Amino acid sequence: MIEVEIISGRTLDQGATVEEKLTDEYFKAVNYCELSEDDFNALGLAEGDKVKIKTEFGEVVVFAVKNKDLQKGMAFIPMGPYANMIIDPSTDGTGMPQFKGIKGVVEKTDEKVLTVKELVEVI
Amino acid sequence: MLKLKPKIDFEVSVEAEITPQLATLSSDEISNFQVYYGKEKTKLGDLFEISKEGDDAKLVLDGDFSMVKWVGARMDDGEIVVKGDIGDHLGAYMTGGKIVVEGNALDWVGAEMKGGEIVVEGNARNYVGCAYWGDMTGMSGGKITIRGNVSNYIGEKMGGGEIEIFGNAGDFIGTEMKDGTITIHGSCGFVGGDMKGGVIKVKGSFEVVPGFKKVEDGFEGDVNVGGKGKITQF
Amino acid sequence: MHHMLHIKNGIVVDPKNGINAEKMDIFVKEGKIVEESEVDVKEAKVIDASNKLVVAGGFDMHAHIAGSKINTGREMRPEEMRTVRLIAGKFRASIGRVLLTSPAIGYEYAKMGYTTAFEAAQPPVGALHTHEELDAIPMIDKAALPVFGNWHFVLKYVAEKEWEKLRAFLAWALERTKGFGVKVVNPGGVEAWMYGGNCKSLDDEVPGFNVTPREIITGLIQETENLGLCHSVHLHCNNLGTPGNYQTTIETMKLASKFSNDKRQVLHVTHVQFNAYAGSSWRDVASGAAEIAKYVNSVDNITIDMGQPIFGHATAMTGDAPFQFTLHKLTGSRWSNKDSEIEGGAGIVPIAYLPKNPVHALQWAIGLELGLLIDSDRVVLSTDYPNGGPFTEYPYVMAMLMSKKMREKELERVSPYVQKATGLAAIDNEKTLYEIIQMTRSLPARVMGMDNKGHLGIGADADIAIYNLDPLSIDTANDFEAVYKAFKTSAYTIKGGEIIAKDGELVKEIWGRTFWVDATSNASIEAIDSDLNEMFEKYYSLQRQNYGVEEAWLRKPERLVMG
Amino acid sequence: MPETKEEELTNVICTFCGSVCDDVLFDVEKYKGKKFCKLGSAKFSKKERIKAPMIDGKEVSYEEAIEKAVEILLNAKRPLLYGWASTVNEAIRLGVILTEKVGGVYDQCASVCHAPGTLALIEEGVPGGSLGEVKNRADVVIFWGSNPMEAHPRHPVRYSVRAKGLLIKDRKDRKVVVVDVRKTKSANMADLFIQIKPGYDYPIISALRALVKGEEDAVPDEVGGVSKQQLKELAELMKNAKYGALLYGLGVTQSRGRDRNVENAIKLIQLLNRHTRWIIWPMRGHYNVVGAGDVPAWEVGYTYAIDFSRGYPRFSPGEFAANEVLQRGDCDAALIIASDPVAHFPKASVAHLKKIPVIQIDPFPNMTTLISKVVIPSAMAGLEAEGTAYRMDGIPFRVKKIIDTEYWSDEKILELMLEKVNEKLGLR
Repeated sequence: MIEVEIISGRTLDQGATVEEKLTDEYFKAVNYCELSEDDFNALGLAEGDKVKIKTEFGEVVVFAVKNKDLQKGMAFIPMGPYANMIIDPSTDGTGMPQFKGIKGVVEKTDEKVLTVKELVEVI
Repeated sequence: MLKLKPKIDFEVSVEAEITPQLATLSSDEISNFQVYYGKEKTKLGDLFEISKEGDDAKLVLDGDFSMVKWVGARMDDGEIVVKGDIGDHLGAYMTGGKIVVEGNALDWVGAEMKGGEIVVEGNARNYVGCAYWGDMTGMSGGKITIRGNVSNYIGEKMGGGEIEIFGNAGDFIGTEMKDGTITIHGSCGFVGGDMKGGVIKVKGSFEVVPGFKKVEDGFEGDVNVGGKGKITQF
Repeated sequence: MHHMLHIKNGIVVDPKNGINAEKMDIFVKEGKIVEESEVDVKEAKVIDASNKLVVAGGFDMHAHIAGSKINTGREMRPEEMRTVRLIAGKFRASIGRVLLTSPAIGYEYAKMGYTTAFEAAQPPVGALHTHEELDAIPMIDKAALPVFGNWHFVLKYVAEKEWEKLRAFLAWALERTKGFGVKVVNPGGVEAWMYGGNCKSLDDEVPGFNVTPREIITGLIQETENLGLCHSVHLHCNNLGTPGNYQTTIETMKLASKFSNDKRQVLHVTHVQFNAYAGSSWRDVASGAAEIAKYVNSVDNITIDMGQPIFGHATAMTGDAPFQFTLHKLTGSRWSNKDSEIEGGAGIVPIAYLPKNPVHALQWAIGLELGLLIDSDRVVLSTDYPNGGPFTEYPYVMAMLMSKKMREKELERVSPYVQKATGLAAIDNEKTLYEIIQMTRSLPARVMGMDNKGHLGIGADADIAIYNLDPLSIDTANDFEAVYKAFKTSAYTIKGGEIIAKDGELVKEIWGRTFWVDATSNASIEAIDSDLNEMFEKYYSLQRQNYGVEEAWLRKPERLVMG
Repeated sequence: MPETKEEELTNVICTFCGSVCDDVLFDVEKYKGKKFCKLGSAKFSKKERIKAPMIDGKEVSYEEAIEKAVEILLNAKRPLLYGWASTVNEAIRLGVILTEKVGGVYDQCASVCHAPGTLALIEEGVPGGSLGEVKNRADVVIFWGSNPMEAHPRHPVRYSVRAKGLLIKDRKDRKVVVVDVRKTKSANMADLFIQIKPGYDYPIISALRALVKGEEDAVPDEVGGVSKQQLKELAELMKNAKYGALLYGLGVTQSRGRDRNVENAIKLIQLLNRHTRWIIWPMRGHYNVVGAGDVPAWEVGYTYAIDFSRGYPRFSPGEFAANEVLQRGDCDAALIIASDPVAHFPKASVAHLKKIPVIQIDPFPNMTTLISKVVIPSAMAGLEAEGTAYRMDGIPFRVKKIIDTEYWSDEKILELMLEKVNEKLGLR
């Protein structure tokens, strides 16, 4: 288990599938978490492995992806329903939840990555 | 003394601009006092059980008032005691009198207040003693005490008066503050950005933003606005 | 539904037709003023106007009522929007202190007896936005003046002395923006602002173009006249808001001396108050109004409007971007700026005019001096809304111009600096009701070249205001409070023959027309076709084919073809 | 099959992101776009649609669905009408009036994107410029917390990085800086990348202000993971620009500091204008999110988080923004149009949305469809419906209708809803 700071955000693939959310393409575009090479290796992950990310606000299981450009301690999840399971919903009176910069932990898991439909059901 | 108790669990928020002065009215007037339940214009008596003892200017709110907004706004005298939680805008614009909340408060406690006193035994959230959007000056007199924690934006654009937080606070404490005092017994985040004047005292840890110069007993700034505000640790 | 009206026994003041407080009946049919014989008197709805003033609907020829400037103003000033004027019901919710929402703008004009208002500065590339907002204003007729004085096409054609091309460009741009006339704001100065500068004198060179404000203004007057537009060049002068600028203003006015037009002025200089300062700094600033008045009265080809400040809140918003930055530095207030493609720019800064502030009091006095010292067929009443303050206080300005007594009373509460730096206290002139109606109706209609507006003659649009004021008995010099009150809310406002407001209450929501000027048959657009393609390709961030506004997109457009 | 010649294709205006590219082409026969980026291509391609109006999953007519929707809105004590950023102004205007009539709350997608910039605008104004001016004049462009390579793929080419114009004749004439918490795809195209610690935008900007002002003493040796030396170099670069543009993104508005980060950046730009010319502008996301704020501003005075429960508009983001309304459980019905809050709101907000009757209007099925009681499919603006949209810099475009469809436009749907509401309320 490692500690990370989580950032969610737009990716090209997420944007290109955002109008077809119930497709496999969208599922693939948003169901992963990028980790730095160091963290990826430290967790003993291999391509296709899954991780569970936990924050004060929730937890979610996603696929792990190695990103050489990412610095250690940072986790990036495409904006969307998976990221939204764990980001800080509080708006601090601004109306804007905190989608970026949330502290959490990541661990390797064998649990299933829920489909988009299953996610809606568990909320 | 006038006691109000919610008749139902509110589905959506209620806006009730009630002040202690209400307690001095007749039972009929009190019952017919106009409040809003969502978009429905309704009467105080339809939403709350009302019991009145004597004519002194005191309100006791008994129960969960966390969905009830604007209590004590613009009050100038008298007393309000909230036995449970309270909603937004508690004591906004108030000029006198006293409010005690035994539970928690939400946002905008004492916004733009000019006088009087507010005590919250539990936590409050954001914008304690702040200025409303587009206005130049936040709280300018009186005292706000929060025994628990608060969130962001505390005493922004404050022009006078006193805020005392016994717990922790979030970010943006005393931003653009002009005068007055903010005391935080716990820790907080960013403090004092664009501060022109006034004093911020923090007991725990805090983050001074660039723009402050170290002086003997703390920090002075914000130089970005030619400010002479003081931040000290106690 | 009454298509016919019989306004009975009113006391009519109609300067265009030389009628001064005569008791007469007015007949309305299908939105026009008609002869009695045209109306079936039995069918017509009768309005008893006994002892009431009957005039044409007010015509605000210079206000900022639509488009990205006022809207950004609203967005940056939520504190302006907390004044509730009307709760939603039969009519829309209406809110705003000085900055009003679009419904509120229409409603407030209507309640005051105004039936036409023109947006005085439309950023050309934002024309569609301006028209959407005009379309959201109920009750009144409207139009918008696109801004030309820093547009690269204009700078280029003036520099190259390509007059035919300039003429074609004006016609093309008016058609594309569905605009009404040629507005010019700080010519050259806004382009200089893109480099951090300004053009403060008529001979400052515009960076990147071998051209000066003097040449831009002269060229634009020349081609506006050659194009035969119904409105003249409408100019916000260089050097606005600077002590000593009255000289720039007079010098600018002189540029019009070689032009003339039988029907109207050849140059309208707007919100002159902001350009009428003597002195050399804010310490010794004084009024230059008397000198300007002297010049304007001495020629017959120039008109102006006042730009009267009203004490209280206002929001400065102009296409004069460098001036707005100066104002931001002066006041330390919020500042919005918008550099706009190759067309110019704009800025917005909140302000408040305080009676005890020497400069603000001076500005207030200068506005009044201009109104009092200039002949009533040369000066239009305006606040340059919302720059000088709310248009809803026009009645205050009207009453002030008519009453020395009221002015004396007001002078007591303003900074004594006014006594020293202006001639206001010594002005004895009191405008007559006839002159005030001229300044708010017939003159603005003439300035804009709108033959059917601003009067009550046969064939005119049936835009009529009836006020609880008897011209035959009112003493406007002494009863200023009654005058103010009467003009604040009309007894009746009639727009296109329909009663839209009565005794300060709205009666019916209607949608007025948006006028635009088509002069394309007076110029050869082909002459600039390849230039347009080239400039769009190189310097715009949008395609030429997607530039502009089609008539079909507007709610109620009315094309005025320039013959 | 040979490529169709460009001149035989139809010019369309892209209705995906805030760049609103107006030079793109569409082949009606092949149903295929040309010159689009990946995002626009996807939007202008054939994909699954909501087939028909539905109530509780059962297909109904448009009229029946609208009737039901109106009933839900009128019966609610406090309906939330949310979305709007991906439809045209004409529809938004009707939506604002509808919200006013039903005494609801109007909120739009900016409240989870760039609304903090709106709050900053209230505090300080916004010294800005159009994208054409960036293209023509900007010799320094800073992308701060924005990632155009993924969010606005053609922005760099059309407007900001490689765009040529009046004073910028070559990519070398322009210095491009990226400031971000991670090395994004956009960082790779920059001349300078400055990596900052998450949540430290605000103090970094304060430091830059102090440095530009010449108050070096008030800046510590390191701020938010950036050395004082590097900050000094950035401050100098900014001061020495002829015309600079700071284009900020959600990295600034969605992280710690939110609106205060933007406000501080605006103060920096104000200060820089005392030395040279600078503008600041948000990299707005949806193609008409600007309209979703501008239209209500002229109709009712505010851009988002607007409550009409008292018959007149009030603004309070901490109370009336959709996420606050939902997390407080302070609405008992919702109309969602041109947006997908179930996918894009935090779990805590979605939980309340699941408890109340939801009406959805959208061309495409999405996660909100899954929880909606009434679903009303609509035509896609820019392809099947026309209307006005504002590019991220506020420049208006009339997006086009080039394909006929059986689907009703958002405008038509809302027009009928408003008519029904007026009828039921006894207005006209």
